[in-house]
Parts: sequence; C-alpha cells; structure tokens
Amino acid sequence: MPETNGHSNGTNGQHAVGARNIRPDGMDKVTGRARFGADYNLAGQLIGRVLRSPHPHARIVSIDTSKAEALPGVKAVITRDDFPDQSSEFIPAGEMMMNYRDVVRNVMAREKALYEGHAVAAVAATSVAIARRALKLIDVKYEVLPHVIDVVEAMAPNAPLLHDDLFTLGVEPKPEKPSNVAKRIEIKLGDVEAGFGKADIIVDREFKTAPVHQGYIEPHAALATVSEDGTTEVWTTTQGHYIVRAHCARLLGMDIGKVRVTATEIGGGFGGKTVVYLEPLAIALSKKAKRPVKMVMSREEVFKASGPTSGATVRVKMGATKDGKFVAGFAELKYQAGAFQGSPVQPGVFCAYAPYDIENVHVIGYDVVSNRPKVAAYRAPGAPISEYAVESVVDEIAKKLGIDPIQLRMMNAAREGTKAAYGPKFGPIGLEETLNSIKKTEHWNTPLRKWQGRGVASGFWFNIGGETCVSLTVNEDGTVSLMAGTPDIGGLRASLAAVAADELGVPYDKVRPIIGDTGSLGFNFLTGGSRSAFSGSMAIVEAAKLIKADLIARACKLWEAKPDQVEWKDGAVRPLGALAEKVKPMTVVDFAKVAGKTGGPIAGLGRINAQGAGPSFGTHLVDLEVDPETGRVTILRYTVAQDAGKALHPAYVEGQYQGGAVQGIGWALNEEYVYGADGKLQNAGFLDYRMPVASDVPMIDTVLVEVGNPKHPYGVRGVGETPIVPPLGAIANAMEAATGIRFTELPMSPPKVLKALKDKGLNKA
Amino acid sequence: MRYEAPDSLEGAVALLAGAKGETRVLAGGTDLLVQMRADILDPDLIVDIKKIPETRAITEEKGGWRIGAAVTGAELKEHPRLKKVWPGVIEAANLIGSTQIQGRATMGGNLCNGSPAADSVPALIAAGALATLAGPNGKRDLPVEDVMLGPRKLALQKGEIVASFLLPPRPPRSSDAYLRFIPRTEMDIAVVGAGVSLTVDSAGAVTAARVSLGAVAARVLLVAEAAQAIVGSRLDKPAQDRLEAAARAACRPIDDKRGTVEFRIQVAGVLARRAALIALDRARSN
Amino acid sequence: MAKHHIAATVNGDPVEFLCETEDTLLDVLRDTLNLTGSKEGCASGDCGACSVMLDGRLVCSCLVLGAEMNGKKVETIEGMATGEQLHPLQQQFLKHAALQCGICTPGFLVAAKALLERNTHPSETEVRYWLAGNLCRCTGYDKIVTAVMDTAAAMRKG
Amino acid sequence: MARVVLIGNLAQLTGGVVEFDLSATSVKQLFEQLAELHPAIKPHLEDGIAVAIDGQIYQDALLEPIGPTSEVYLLPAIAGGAQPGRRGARGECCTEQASAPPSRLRSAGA
Repeated sequence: MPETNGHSNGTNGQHAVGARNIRPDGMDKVTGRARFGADYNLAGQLIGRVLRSPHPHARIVSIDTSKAEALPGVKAVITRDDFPDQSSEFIPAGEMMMNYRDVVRNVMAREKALYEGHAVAAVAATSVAIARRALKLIDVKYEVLPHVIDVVEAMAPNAPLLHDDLFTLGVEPKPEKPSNVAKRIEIKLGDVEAGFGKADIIVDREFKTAPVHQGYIEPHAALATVSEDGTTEVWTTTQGHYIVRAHCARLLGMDIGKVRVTATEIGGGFGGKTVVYLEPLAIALSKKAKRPVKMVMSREEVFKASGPTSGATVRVKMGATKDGKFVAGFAELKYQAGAFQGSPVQPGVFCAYAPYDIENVHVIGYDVVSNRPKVAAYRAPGAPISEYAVESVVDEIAKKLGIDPIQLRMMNAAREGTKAAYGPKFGPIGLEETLNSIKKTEHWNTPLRKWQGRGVASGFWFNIGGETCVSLTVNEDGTVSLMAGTPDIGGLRASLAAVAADELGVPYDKVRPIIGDTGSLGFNFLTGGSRSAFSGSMAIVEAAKLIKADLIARACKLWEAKPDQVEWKDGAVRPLGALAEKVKPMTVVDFAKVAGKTGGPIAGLGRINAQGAGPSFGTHLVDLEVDPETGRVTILRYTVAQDAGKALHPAYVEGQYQGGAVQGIGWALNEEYVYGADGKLQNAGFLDYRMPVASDVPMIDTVLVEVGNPKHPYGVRGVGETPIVPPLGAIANAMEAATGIRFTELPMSPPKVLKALKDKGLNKA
Repeated sequence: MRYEAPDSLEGAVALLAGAKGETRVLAGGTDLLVQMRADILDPDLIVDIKKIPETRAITEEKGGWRIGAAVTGAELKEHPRLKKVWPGVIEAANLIGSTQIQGRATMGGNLCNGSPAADSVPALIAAGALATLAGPNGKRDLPVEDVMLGPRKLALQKGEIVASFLLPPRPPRSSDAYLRFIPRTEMDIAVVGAGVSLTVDSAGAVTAARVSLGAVAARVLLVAEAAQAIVGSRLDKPAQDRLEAAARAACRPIDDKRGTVEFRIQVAGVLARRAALIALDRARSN
Repeated sequence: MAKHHIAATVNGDPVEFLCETEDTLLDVLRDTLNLTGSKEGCASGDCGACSVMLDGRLVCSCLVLGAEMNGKKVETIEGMATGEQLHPLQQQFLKHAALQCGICTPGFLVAAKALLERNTHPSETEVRYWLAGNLCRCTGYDKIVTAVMDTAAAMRKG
Repeated sequence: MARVVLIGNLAQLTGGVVEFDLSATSVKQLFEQLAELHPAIKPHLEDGIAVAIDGQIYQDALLEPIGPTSEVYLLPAIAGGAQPGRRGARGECCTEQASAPPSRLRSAGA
C-alpha cells in the first residue's frame, strides 16, 4: 500500500493523516463550553415529560387526559391519537431493520403496552413540577396481561403472545398460528453433517448471555419547535440527524424538507442513539402547544425505555480433525428482539464463523420478541454474542487437542480468498497479522501463577460504507471550512480535517471541521457500522478532487495554458515545461485571493455512496485472577491487536480499541439487566447496572495492525465496532484457564463463579 | 417542601418535633437526595443539621472519641489520629461511595438511612460505639446495634436525631478492621460487610472481640457466637473455622439484584475471618 | 412555597439566585446560572459527570441542594482555565486524546485537579481509585489515567 | 453467463433453487431476469438486499456492472440491515422508471 496512495501530501511534506493531531473540537470539550443535547434552550420553552407503562404487558383500554389538560401550566398532552398509524414496511435504521408500524408503536404505545417503561402519553408544561403533577392526573385503564422476558420461554408454544398478527417468516410452510418468533434465518455452506463425519473431535455446547445496555453517560435529549406553517427545527443528541429527520417526517406526516435537525455534541451512543424516542414526541407537543418543547430522559428512563442489545441463547457444535483442522461448524442462535421484531440475529448468524475458513457451515437464527424495550444496535450488533460462543468452543478444541490456541486459530484463519460463511470471498484481511502480533507481545510470554488465567479470542465485523455528503469551502484567506454530515462521537472531525489538509496541501490547523445540520448538506446515513471515518474521508477526497480540478481550470485561464501544461502536486497547481519559467506555482491561499476574479467562491461538495468497506479483524489477549473464596474476578492485563487498514488518527483508533475492550469486560463480568418475577427491571441505574469503573481495569495495551484496504484512497478500514467482539470469548477462555471450569453463561459475576467453584469443592485459597 | 438549617440541636429538635407531615434530616444528603429525585420520598420539611457545631466536631472524651453525626468521610480520613486508634471504623466510612460521595456522606446519614448494607454501621457496632440522640426530652445514648430495627425502621422517637457517636476508650493491643464484598472495586453497595474489633494479651491471644455483619439480614447483626469462637484463641485455623461457621449461622440474607442467599452466607464467613486476621495483625503491632 | 434567596461565589464571581427547595446545585448551575459545563448523567451520584468543588471539597453537584449554598464557594469546569491559559490537565487531556465524546470530561478534569492539589505524585492505582466515581464509557480510562499522571509529572518539574 | 447464488432465506422465494446462470450485465438486469423467473422474489430485490460481485459487497447495488465470468451473491442486507440507499416510499423505482435516483426516506406526502 503506497503511503499516500498517490495523494498529494501537505505543502510542508509532513502529513496530517496518521499524525496525533489535537482535535479541533477539543477546546470546547475540556472547558465545558461544548453543547450536548440537554444544553440547548430556547426562550419560552416548555418542559416535556413522558408517562410510561408500569406494566410489562397490558392492553390499553382507555386514556383520559382531561384532568391533566385542565391543570394550569399544562400546554399540551399527546397520546397514540396524535400519531397516524403506519403501514408495515421494512426500512433500515442504524444497523437494524425496522418497520414503521413498529416504530410508531414504540414511540407511543397504541393497542398494548409491551414493556415496562413503554411511552403511553406525554405532556408539555411551563415547569418540571407541573409536568410531573400532570402525568399523575392522566388516567390510563390497563388490562394487565401475562408477560414473558426470557427468549427460550418466549419461543415456547404456550408463551404469552405479544402480537397476534406476527407469523414466523422464513419457515415453510407458512405457519397459521401467530408466535413470538418473528423470523427464522439460515445460512449453509457445504454439508455440515458430512463435515462432522470427518471430525476426530466434536464439541457441542450451549451458551446464555444476558441483555446489556450501551451505557452512554449522556441521556437522550431533544428540543423541538414547530411554527404555524409546519416549519420544524429540532436539536437532538443522535448518531444520525438525517435519519431522525426522515423518521419524524414519516411519523408526523410532514415533508422532509420542512424539518431541519441539528445534531448536538453527542455524549456517547454505541448504536443506541440510532433510534428516535423523544424527537417525535417533542415535535408533536410543540405542534400542539405552539411553543418550543424540551425533553430530557432520566437515567431510569434510559435503562427502561431505550434499546439495549439482546439477551440470547446460543448453541455451537464444531468438529475438527486431530491435527486441528476445523471441518464442520453448526450454530443455532436465539436472540431477544424486545417488544418489536428486529434483533441483530442476522449479523450474529453471518459473523459466527466469519474469522475461520471452514468448508461446512450451517447457522440458524431466530428473532424472538419478548416484553422488553425494543432492542437497538450495540456496537457490532449481534456479533459479540455469537462469536463469544464460537471462540469458547475453539478454545475447548485447542485445549482438548493440546494445540496452542493462537496456533489453532492461525491454522484455520480466514485469509484473502477465503469464502466467508455468508457467501463472498474475502479481499486482503489482517486476522493473521493480529494473531502474529499478539504472539510477539511480552504479555503472551509472561508466566502466570495459581488462580490466574490467560485467554485469547479473535473477532470480526463487516463495516459498511453508505450515503455520505460533505463539503469543503476555501475561505478568502485560504483557510478551509469542512462540513460533514455524520455526528462526531470520538474524533471524526480530527480525522477528516487531516485528510482535507493533506488533499489540499494546507496545514492541519487551517482546516475548521464542523458537523452540518440537515439543511446544509445532502443526505447522510448515520454514524454507525464503523462507517463515518471510512466514508467521510472518501467523500472528502471527492470534494477535494472537484476543488483541485477547478483550481487547475482557473490556472489555465490565468496562465493562458492548456491542461497538459499544468499539474496539481504537493499542494499547488504547478506549471510544467516552458511555462515554468513564466509563472510561479499557485497554492490554495494564492487562488483564494483571486477567487472573485477567477470565477467566484472555491468549494467542492463530495457526494458518494461509499462502497468497498473492508472488514476489520481483531485478536484480544487477557490475563485475570480469580479469588476462589469469593468468586471475584480481577483483570490483570489486557492487549488488543486489530487491523485498521490505515489509522487516520492513531490515538483515536487506539481509543476505539480500549473503549470496546472495557465495554467487553463489563459485558463479560458484571453487566446485566436484572428482572423481577413481575417483569420489571430492578437495576435501572448506574449503581446496580455495574459498568467498569477506572479502578476495575488495567491499562489497555494496543497494537495497530495496518493491512491496507485497497478500495479506500488511504487504505482505511472502519475500526469502531470490532473491539467489542473478542473480549467476551477472551475473558471466558481466561476464566477456564484460571479455574478449570468452562463458564457458558454471561455475565461471569461473583455469585455464579463462587457457586461453580463450590460445586467442585475448589473454593479454597 | 420547606428547608430549614438550625444552628443548635434544640432548634433542630423543636422543628422536627413540631412538624406535621413527613420530615427528614439532611446531613450529607447522598442517600436522601437520590430517594427524593426518584420519587421514593417527598418530605414536607428538611432539617439541615450541618450548621450545628456538635454534629461537625471530632473531640476526645473520657479516653474515647466523640464524632459528630455530620462529619464527612473525607474529614474522617484526614483526621491525624483517628485512623491509628480506629482503622476499621475509618476504612468503613471511607468505603461509602466515590471520592465525590466521601466529600458529603456522613456516618449519621449512613446509619439513619436504615439500610442493612450500610458500610460504616458494622464497624461502629464492632467498635461498641454509642449513638448519642438528641430529642424533645433531652439526650440519651443507644448502642449503635439498637438504633436500626429493620430496613428503613429506626428506634428514634419523633423529633429525635442522632447528634454524634462515642467510640469507647481502647485498652492496649486493641484494633479493628472492616471488609466488604462488592463485584467491582468501587461504587457498589456492599453485598456483604464484616466488621471485627478485638484485643489481644501480651502473648498474642484474643482476650475480647466483637464481630458485626452487614447486608446478611434485615438489620446489621452483632454476632456474639462469632466473637466467642475466637476469644481465648490465637486465631489459629480451628478458631478461624469456628468463626466462619458462627458467622454463617447468623446470616438471614435475601436474594436480590446484588447477590444470592447462598453467596452471602458463604462470603460472610470468608470476610469475617479475613477481617479478624487483619484486626489481629493491627492489634499485635500497636 | 417561597423560594430561597441564595448568595454564593461561583468560579470567583459573586452570584445571587432564587431556588426551590427541590432544586439541586446542578439544577441551579445549569438552568439558573447557565453554566452547562457540569453534566447530568444519572442524578444519583453514580456517574460523576456533575462533579464540582464545594468549599474546596470534590462533590457531586446533583446530590447537593441549591438551598444549602448561602455563603458557599463553588468551582466548576468553566473556572478551570485562567483567561487564555488552559490548566495543564486540560492541555494534557487534549494531547493524549483522553476524551472521545467528552460528556464525562468536565467531571474528570475537576476531579483530577482536586487530586493533584492533594497528591503531587499519585501512583496509577491512586489515580484510578480517586477517579472511580467518574464513569466513562468511551475511553476505557487508559488515556485519562495516563494524561493525569503525565500532568502530575510535568507540574512536579514546575 | 454470471453465476448467481442466493444466500439465507432468499432461496425460499425461488422454490429452493439456490444457484442460477444469468446473462445479466448489470445488477438492474439481474434483478429483472430473476423477477421473471420467480415473481415472488421481486419485492425483496429492492429492499433488504446486498449484492456481492466477485467478493466486493455493494449495499445499494443497482447500476453496478456484472462481468461475463462474475460470481454474484445475493445476501439479505448485512451489517444489521444497513441499506442506506433504499428506503422511504416504495415506488417501483427499479423496474419501471429506469432513471429514478436512488430513493431515500421520503415522507408519505404532505
């Protein structure tokens, strides 16, 4: 991969791309000036609050809002009647499939309340206190129904039915009776039974994972104002303001052009802010009250009413020859979708065996509804669960055959040309390089003591491209204004500014990047699928091409030269041959001074549907220690090696590796939704939803592998999602190494660990 | 909701005794405000006691120490001498929440919040501390183990508040220790808590002991049998086993989002033993 | 119920405000004094995003009543830089990319400043336990701890 | 003739037939030829389909060329169903109006 891939570098020869630049939006974030969702206010705004169902499953017989509407200070009350019903048509939203009939029902319950916390009504009032009192005056008649939470129970024939019009798709013949199984999907490669016939060793295990939440520290917040002619402005913390605009326009029957959405700074999303919760309510309330309406979720509402990922039951059966060749891989995945269909079981099915070159693969997946908040994407949605199960079985095969776990993975690793279980052959990929990098670390070669264990696991995510629109404008003094349309959560503006600087040959600090609202650029798909740096940088290159072509044309006019007498190189239009004696090269700054005289403002709009997203593979290594008397697990050491293709900004790529690893540590050890028998969530807060704190984890060492992606001008691969895939398997494998017990249920919390140790009489120091 | 901040115990008592409706005392507020925001509590009157000198003072008294009910964990940690005399009580108070919580949380609030999982209460009970109450008919002392009757239920009469704690004088070669189990390293509510205070003779044998367990019953327990299990011993293996068995026998825990019955019983024995061994080391070295 | 009339000092400036009994210091800072640098992540003292200094003590402003503020001194993230000059911690957080989304950054900076004022040579463990009350979901804490320790080293050199 | 393979549940819409050899030179032609062979698959061709041509996965394939020896896989939309281009009003944009721009989330009209 040539370093600049044929792209001109900065005038000073030093590249902005790949350097650890200070992010241009950093100053506001370290001084408290940066404005997140709840920091926006408008004069005369009302406060919006939502009335949520206390029941996990109930028919809504009637809603009487008269007393609430009569309360002084209440300016608007909305219910299901304020949202026209929608047809059931599938559309993408973030990384999940959703249909509008479900979206409108999730935003505001219609026939039934389908989970505790489901929105049933909302009010807008002149103060928080009045809004809270108004909610208590809304009289909702519920007919409470039996509920079901666990995925296996939800699949049982006699389980309480959430939707009496839900018939399992993907099953032949088409079932007549409705069920909680929305969809069955299946992929096949070769003949898995024949494969098992050739196996010397077969391992068949079942795994169970609990629902977990993305855990972003900033609760959802939205501010909306609707004027008499329907012109609507929304400020909201989201991963995709164009998607919010589209959903709100559809749900409220408005022209997309009438709605303008500004993405505020976003306090973390991880896939959970690709869905609309408050925006449609705030717009509907503002429409009725004719005043701006601000709505902010409490932490309890975030846990009860926003979309965590699936809890799941996964069976994995693998066969291998005695020298370690995988000959067959079967898996059956049952994922919770929450109240409406659309769990990430499909990507889970595709990713299960993706890291490995196996001739015979058969994977079945079930998308199952249950009385929980509708599932939303959580970083490589579906993949951590299925790959945890496969990596656990791979580890067991390695130990039973006495083969080094890295060696076993190396023997079976997917390479360029390997046919993925989900069909197409891989291009150049970096799994082997990540395995080799781990093998060479001092961490891999350090001895451990009793009750300590080391685990390794690999992981994969597709990454996507998608519709992206950005703009570059050269200002009068030659500085560059960059506008992107995908919300910047973790350093995107720094990465894009570096690309723009190198493309146009201006210093990095002369580029000012901002995130434009929906009125400023063409359609942008959302920040998700690890796409924003990949697609954004590709679009910046296109925008820069247009500008460079324009500058070449202006130079030709100025110098009365033909195009073949000039070229763009190292940040300037340069005269060639004889012309070089007569004229000096012109940089962007030079053209900016004469822009008016040579045709007007200098700008380029990059408009693409980014194709060629290269998958990113990673391998994680973890050491941990178990206290046999209490079951407590301490993470001693952690190393992440992952293929970034080309790291536009190394520090923020490392940050993705470290953040994903620690989310994985939480998922593996202590995070879970705890439900009572009453179907209600018992730990809807940061006290008892135990996310890792600073003192729980060591430094997370990172190895930046760079196997270039040929389809990207700089070789970039998306990196944001793969880091959360390997930790679950790596930690489970380390637990087996430390205790001799194969833990097949997440989280591996102290009560479960101590019980397993005690059952084997191992709970002594 | 009314907020008052009297500057004398009498003022506070008068406000609380005279008030109709629901009243709450505000010291650090790190439990009270959480419950108010979560609509669990909606008091009509809040009485802030932080302006009352007695609740904020740390003084030596009759060879022991009097600690105001509204002294914060951070202030306890920074006190030059308390940590040497009562390491267990101080480390228990310092385990209540994060650094930020430590800046506000008090032992008075921790006790009166009425949670069986309170961190400072097992250490105070093991220490044999007295709670000094101020009320409409004057002051009275109550052993800390008698203040809490059950979850959220206190032995305080209307208008009574906890003004301070009295830690008794320490015979030589005495010390204490507090341990708790939480799945993370910080920030969790104790799944199990164990406080042990003991005295050893010149030969290193235990002459007196008190063992208290938190989060394993409807209130914080003072476990006499566990103390007897180690008095007279040098805390050798058999004595440790007797201590573990006695601690487990006293547990009446529940299953909840933090731990199972089986887990709490098992870990209560382990923590009681470990805390006793730490207290023993400390006692022998001072 | 009549509101409380409070006079206090915030970031060195005298302020006066009215507040209800229910209003927390965080509500007052954000909604009355328009200092939105302190953030609400949980309103239960579990995330630290609302950390401020109160009379020199690091606290969660969501667990303090506005009504308690008479005569008190409050320092928030907005007061950390002095004029043009960023505090060394603010600079090091940017240099080390010790933030991604940034919602937790104000709380971490205020808490880390309080640490370095007490302990000029903290070990990694001391930094991690002091900052255990500040939740971060993006960074995995590595670069935050590194930035704090590097700042301590730089400040020791003077 | 390009070799076309259906992955996942799509084969259920073609009576179980998984592989085809089609003369299509673009994804649009491929969709039209498949729709003629198996009308049941037609509505699924526009939504929720990703097309892999010789290993390269296209989320919003319509105008991409297909070579005479290409290996083409039709997959249910992957990466969690992120089908950026295809959404909104369900006009029959692919077969009738050849030149319709890729549809995006459109409101159902004023």
